[in-house]
Amino acid sequence: MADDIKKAIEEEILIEVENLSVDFPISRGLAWWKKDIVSAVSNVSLKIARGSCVALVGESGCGKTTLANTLIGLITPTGGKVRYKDQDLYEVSNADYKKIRNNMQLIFQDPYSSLNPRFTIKDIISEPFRIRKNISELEIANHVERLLKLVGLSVRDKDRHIFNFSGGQRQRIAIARAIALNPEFLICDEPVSALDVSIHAQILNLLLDLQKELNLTYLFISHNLAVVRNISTHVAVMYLGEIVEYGEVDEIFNNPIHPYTKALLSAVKDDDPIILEGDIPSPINPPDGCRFCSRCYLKVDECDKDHPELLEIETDHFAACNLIKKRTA
Amino acid sequence: MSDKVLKIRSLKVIFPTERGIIKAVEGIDFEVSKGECVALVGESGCGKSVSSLAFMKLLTTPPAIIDTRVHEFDGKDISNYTDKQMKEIVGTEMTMIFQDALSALNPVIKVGRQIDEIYIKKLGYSKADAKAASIEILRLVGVPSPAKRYHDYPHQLSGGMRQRALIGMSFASNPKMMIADEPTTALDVTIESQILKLLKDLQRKNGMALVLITHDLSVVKRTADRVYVMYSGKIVEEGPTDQVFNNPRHPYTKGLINSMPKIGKTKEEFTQIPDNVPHPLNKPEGCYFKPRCSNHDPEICKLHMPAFENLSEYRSVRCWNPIEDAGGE
Amino acid sequence: MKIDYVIKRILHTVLIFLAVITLNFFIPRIGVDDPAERYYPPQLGSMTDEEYDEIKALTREQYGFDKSNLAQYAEYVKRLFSGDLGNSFQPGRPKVMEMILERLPWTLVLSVSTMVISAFFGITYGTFAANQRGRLADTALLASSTVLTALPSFIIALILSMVLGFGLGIFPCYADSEMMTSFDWSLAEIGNVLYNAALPIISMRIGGIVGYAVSTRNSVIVVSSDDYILTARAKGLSNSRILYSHTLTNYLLPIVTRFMMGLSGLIGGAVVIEKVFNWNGMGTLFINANLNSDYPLMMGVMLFLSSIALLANLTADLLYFVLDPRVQDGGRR
Amino acid sequence: MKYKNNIIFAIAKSLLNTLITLGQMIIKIWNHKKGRIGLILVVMISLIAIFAPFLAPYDPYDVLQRGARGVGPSTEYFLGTTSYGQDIFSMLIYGARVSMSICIITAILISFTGAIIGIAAGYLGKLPDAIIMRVVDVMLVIPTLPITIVLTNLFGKSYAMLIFIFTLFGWAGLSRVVRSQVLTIKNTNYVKSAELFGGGKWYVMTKHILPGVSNQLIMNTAMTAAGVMIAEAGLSFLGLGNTEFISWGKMLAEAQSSGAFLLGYWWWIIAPGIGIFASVSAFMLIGFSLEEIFNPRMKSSNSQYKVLKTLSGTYIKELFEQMEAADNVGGIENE
Repeated sequence: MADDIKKAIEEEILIEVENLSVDFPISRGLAWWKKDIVSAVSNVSLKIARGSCVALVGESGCGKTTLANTLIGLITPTGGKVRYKDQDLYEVSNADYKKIRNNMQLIFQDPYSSLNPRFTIKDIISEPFRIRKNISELEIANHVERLLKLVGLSVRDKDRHIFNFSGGQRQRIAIARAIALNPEFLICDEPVSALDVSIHAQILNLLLDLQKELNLTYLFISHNLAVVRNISTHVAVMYLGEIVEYGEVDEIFNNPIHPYTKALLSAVKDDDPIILEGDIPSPINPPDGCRFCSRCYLKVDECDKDHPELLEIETDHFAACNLIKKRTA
Repeated sequence: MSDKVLKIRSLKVIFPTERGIIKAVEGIDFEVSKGECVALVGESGCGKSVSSLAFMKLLTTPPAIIDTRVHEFDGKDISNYTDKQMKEIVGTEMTMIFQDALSALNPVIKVGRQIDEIYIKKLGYSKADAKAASIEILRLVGVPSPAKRYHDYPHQLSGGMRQRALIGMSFASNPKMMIADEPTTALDVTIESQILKLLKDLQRKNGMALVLITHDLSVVKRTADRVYVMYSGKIVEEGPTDQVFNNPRHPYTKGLINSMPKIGKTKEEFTQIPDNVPHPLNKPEGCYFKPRCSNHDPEICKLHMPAFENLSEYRSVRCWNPIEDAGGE
Repeated sequence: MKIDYVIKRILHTVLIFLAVITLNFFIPRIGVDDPAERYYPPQLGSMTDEEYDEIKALTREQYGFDKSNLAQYAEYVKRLFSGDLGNSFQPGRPKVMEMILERLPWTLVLSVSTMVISAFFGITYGTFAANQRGRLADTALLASSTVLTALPSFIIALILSMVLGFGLGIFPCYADSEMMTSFDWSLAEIGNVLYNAALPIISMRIGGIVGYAVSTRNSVIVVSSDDYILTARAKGLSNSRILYSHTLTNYLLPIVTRFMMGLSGLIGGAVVIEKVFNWNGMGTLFINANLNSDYPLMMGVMLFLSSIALLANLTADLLYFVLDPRVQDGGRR
Repeated sequence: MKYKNNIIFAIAKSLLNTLITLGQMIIKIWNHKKGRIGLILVVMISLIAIFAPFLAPYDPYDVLQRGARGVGPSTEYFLGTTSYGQDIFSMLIYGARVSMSICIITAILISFTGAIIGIAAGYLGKLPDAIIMRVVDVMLVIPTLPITIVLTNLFGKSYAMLIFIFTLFGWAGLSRVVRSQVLTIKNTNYVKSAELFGGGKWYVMTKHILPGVSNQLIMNTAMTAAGVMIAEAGLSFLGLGNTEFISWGKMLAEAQSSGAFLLGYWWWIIAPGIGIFASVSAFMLIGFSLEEIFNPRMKSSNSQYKVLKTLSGTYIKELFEQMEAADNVGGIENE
């Protein structure tokens, strides 16, 4: 498995994110000239190889969903580049952009709000065809049947309204819609966190199967490290808009470097986990130094001032921490 | 066993609706000893929240209709207690906290005042004393600068702080039993660890009985001494936490444990429980878990609901065909 | 942040007020070449054309119609801010503002007392019905609400005046017009006013009480299913404590808005009821102005009513601001 | 050629779809107890209005009907006559024409304008939204009945003018409601998803937003019809409505001005009162039933209480016993 991945990485980088930043200015009441800056995503760089699954892990407000929405074009970044197969997403012509966008899709977290309650299953799954392609009703029907089978739903249900379906079934429908136009790259934004525990495995397995069958590339967003263990090839840990650690999945799980990653891991692994003090700080006007320093249990004085860079600590294993820098230096 | 704080036999709750009678809880037995932490685990809709409200006699009747054989709290039979009698115990001797602290706290009353209510109305403090006590309890549950936070409204606190305030409120009277309904579901992973630790500390220090209602097995594993597994309105397995986790006897418990993503070892596939939770109006004949069970007997499982049998002194399971004892108890 | 909200609301109100003023000024001038045309008093039968032309010329001058529209507008706005709504076409050119203020108390007697009565009884009964959910008090409310909201208040007024007034003779069918002119604050007079106002108040407010009761009932039911009420119950607080300190604080919020909105609507809506009972309030003033095409007076009343509505809205917003801490922090509204 | 056919086909299809939805809606209202009463009433009153010349026994405009003035209800004059000798039953039937047509036409017009403006404000956002919402704020502040009176005084009281004025001051409230609904729908993930597939503004508007607000619109049409009925009656009652035709409000006005209850002609007041009440409540019943159909949450929690009443104590007891028995069966057999 691991060798396969390495090969894939050498073969082709599908998505390349370079120094991407997303800031939202928010005005402070009447004083519109004074703006606070919410730094939702800050200086993120990421490479996603064809056929891999990169997991983006972090707590709420860390910017992972903003990053996903930026990649897919729902949000315009304030800085940086996104390349899709060497084409810059923000510089290509409109026609090319449409083509690229055809190849990217998003699965939303909550299957209750991502499907129009007035639609039947068939309406939902055929929506991409109706928008994008000029094809006959018969073909659409065929596609719908094929997709329903692919995600493990009964073709008989296609004319039923979605309120008849459970969360797990809804998420399958959402997945069917997302893969309708054969995208190459799929962003899964917390696809299981709104579902029952016993359904998690079903959906994750479905995603794994589809990846193999359709040669998909995933960006898998989750707040829980445990969920991404079996599905991802790489893990990027985000904290307050920044990637603090990045590496192959085994490497991250067996040899975490950043104190935040360690805490996250121990929260799901250990019976007596590392407990981080305090709350996640607000991303409004973040501190100059290390963004994690307010909660870090290994904090030293310089963390307040020195902003750590994401450095390659070992081969293909990156981390951003002042302590590690010191150790390696 | 006289140290039972709560003892319930054959609790049944139904909700009549236009489309039929929803049997939310179908005769569960439940008990908690002094200083014990018991978890009630199950997926959404299995009746665990309804049960927990019924434990405290907080369900509104109508619409709910409740029936119990035995309902004892702290040695007293409270099954026939009037509303007024219950009000003397509820909030002081037995308390409860809820999942979403933002909606569980009154949005237009200051957090401190809401805690004051317990002291003034239930414990007979004067206003000034109550304020001092509330600030003290906020400090105890780890709210930083409690005197300041006392004057905040719920929406001004962070998620973790709100949950702490809620815990403080239900801990103010030093209760004999606290029921925590999904106390960490709405929280981030690292905050979850903090809150669980806080609950555990409070429980240990004061010999309080803690009933944890949750769907998250990792929470149970870390916190509970004993666990009840609930499925579709019935308890299907009961036992000490480590025994249940190491040696599950009911196929549903095993399925749940297996579908928990594992951190330690790499696996290709997630073990999944097929199908969905049965609809409460349309429960299958015989054993409710039968349609999802890989190990069912086509004859007996289809016809009869199995009894809740004692396997050993501490273990019970509701299954015709329990999983082999793996030993190691 | 907090004061920002208040300033914003006030600026917003001022903006709308300016728009209302402008509309008010231009509406009578729509569709006529000479803006003054509409403002001429009607030609009376006994008048010769020459006399009428003279009056027209006089009016032109008196009311400043010889100036350009813009100049008139500037004048109009300037006068407004000194509390002057212009002069009526009635003989003697009485000040519109004075005419309104003279009638205002009589309208307020009706509308404010009905507002208070309906809010009080409506909220009380609505709360009661919500607690009696599904039982007689509740079903009776819901059933009567369909009937009473479908019955316009003036029909209720006619029926009441027929049955209680004419038929049984308990209350007067028409208001005592003498009472309005010779009111002197004596106890007997106040009693007389109440006696005369009884039927108008009842007919205006039967529907209102039901309306309040239903909306109170619904919001109590919604609030009762909120999680914090469950928390309050889990704290073992007494039912009355839960009702007053937890339910009430939250369900009063939407009702505050309803109350303020209702106040402005009522004064306008009183027009019809005043006509039924010959009540000498602003409604009657307005109707008579309309019959005489007394535009200055009509537009004055309009502006007055709009301003009350605007003020009521502003008050509702500010009350919300005081009552709901989430609004103070720029949260949801 | 083929392309043209496609367009015709598409229009026909969407028309058919609208008709089907409308039909389904009517079936839903029919299946609802309150709704059915409202529907029957509206259809009945409309039929009476349409066939008024065939139904009315006398000419309602005919003063001094055979010299019978102020006659009470009798076999000859079903609902009596006015003090001028007009037959009230015939007046009631003819009055339905004005009252019903004004309120139905106005309600539809208000719903259309309110919907279009509300959707435009909500979906376009930014400057158009800001401008529209300020206009709405102004509209809502101006008191409706007085401004209607002023405008009829200025521009006449013709039938069309009344409808125009009612529409002009009726759309604002609706468009505010529609706008907030559009904002909710616009931010849902299913709209985001459609946009991700390249669905344009037009697509999102027609496939997601319009169907999303249509329930509100239909409900609103019914409620507005009721409101316009009351407003029109009030206006006519003040003697400020259309003067050419008989309407229910005008009947009341005449009754009052000629002192009907001083003369004891109660039928003169009751008859048009019932006419107004019946049609207002008919529209309201339809509105209420639609509200319950569209927001089943409020209804279902209420119906629980109804169900509860039908359940007998013994049945519940048996049910609980069954549960316990089912629990024990397995155990016994197992031993």
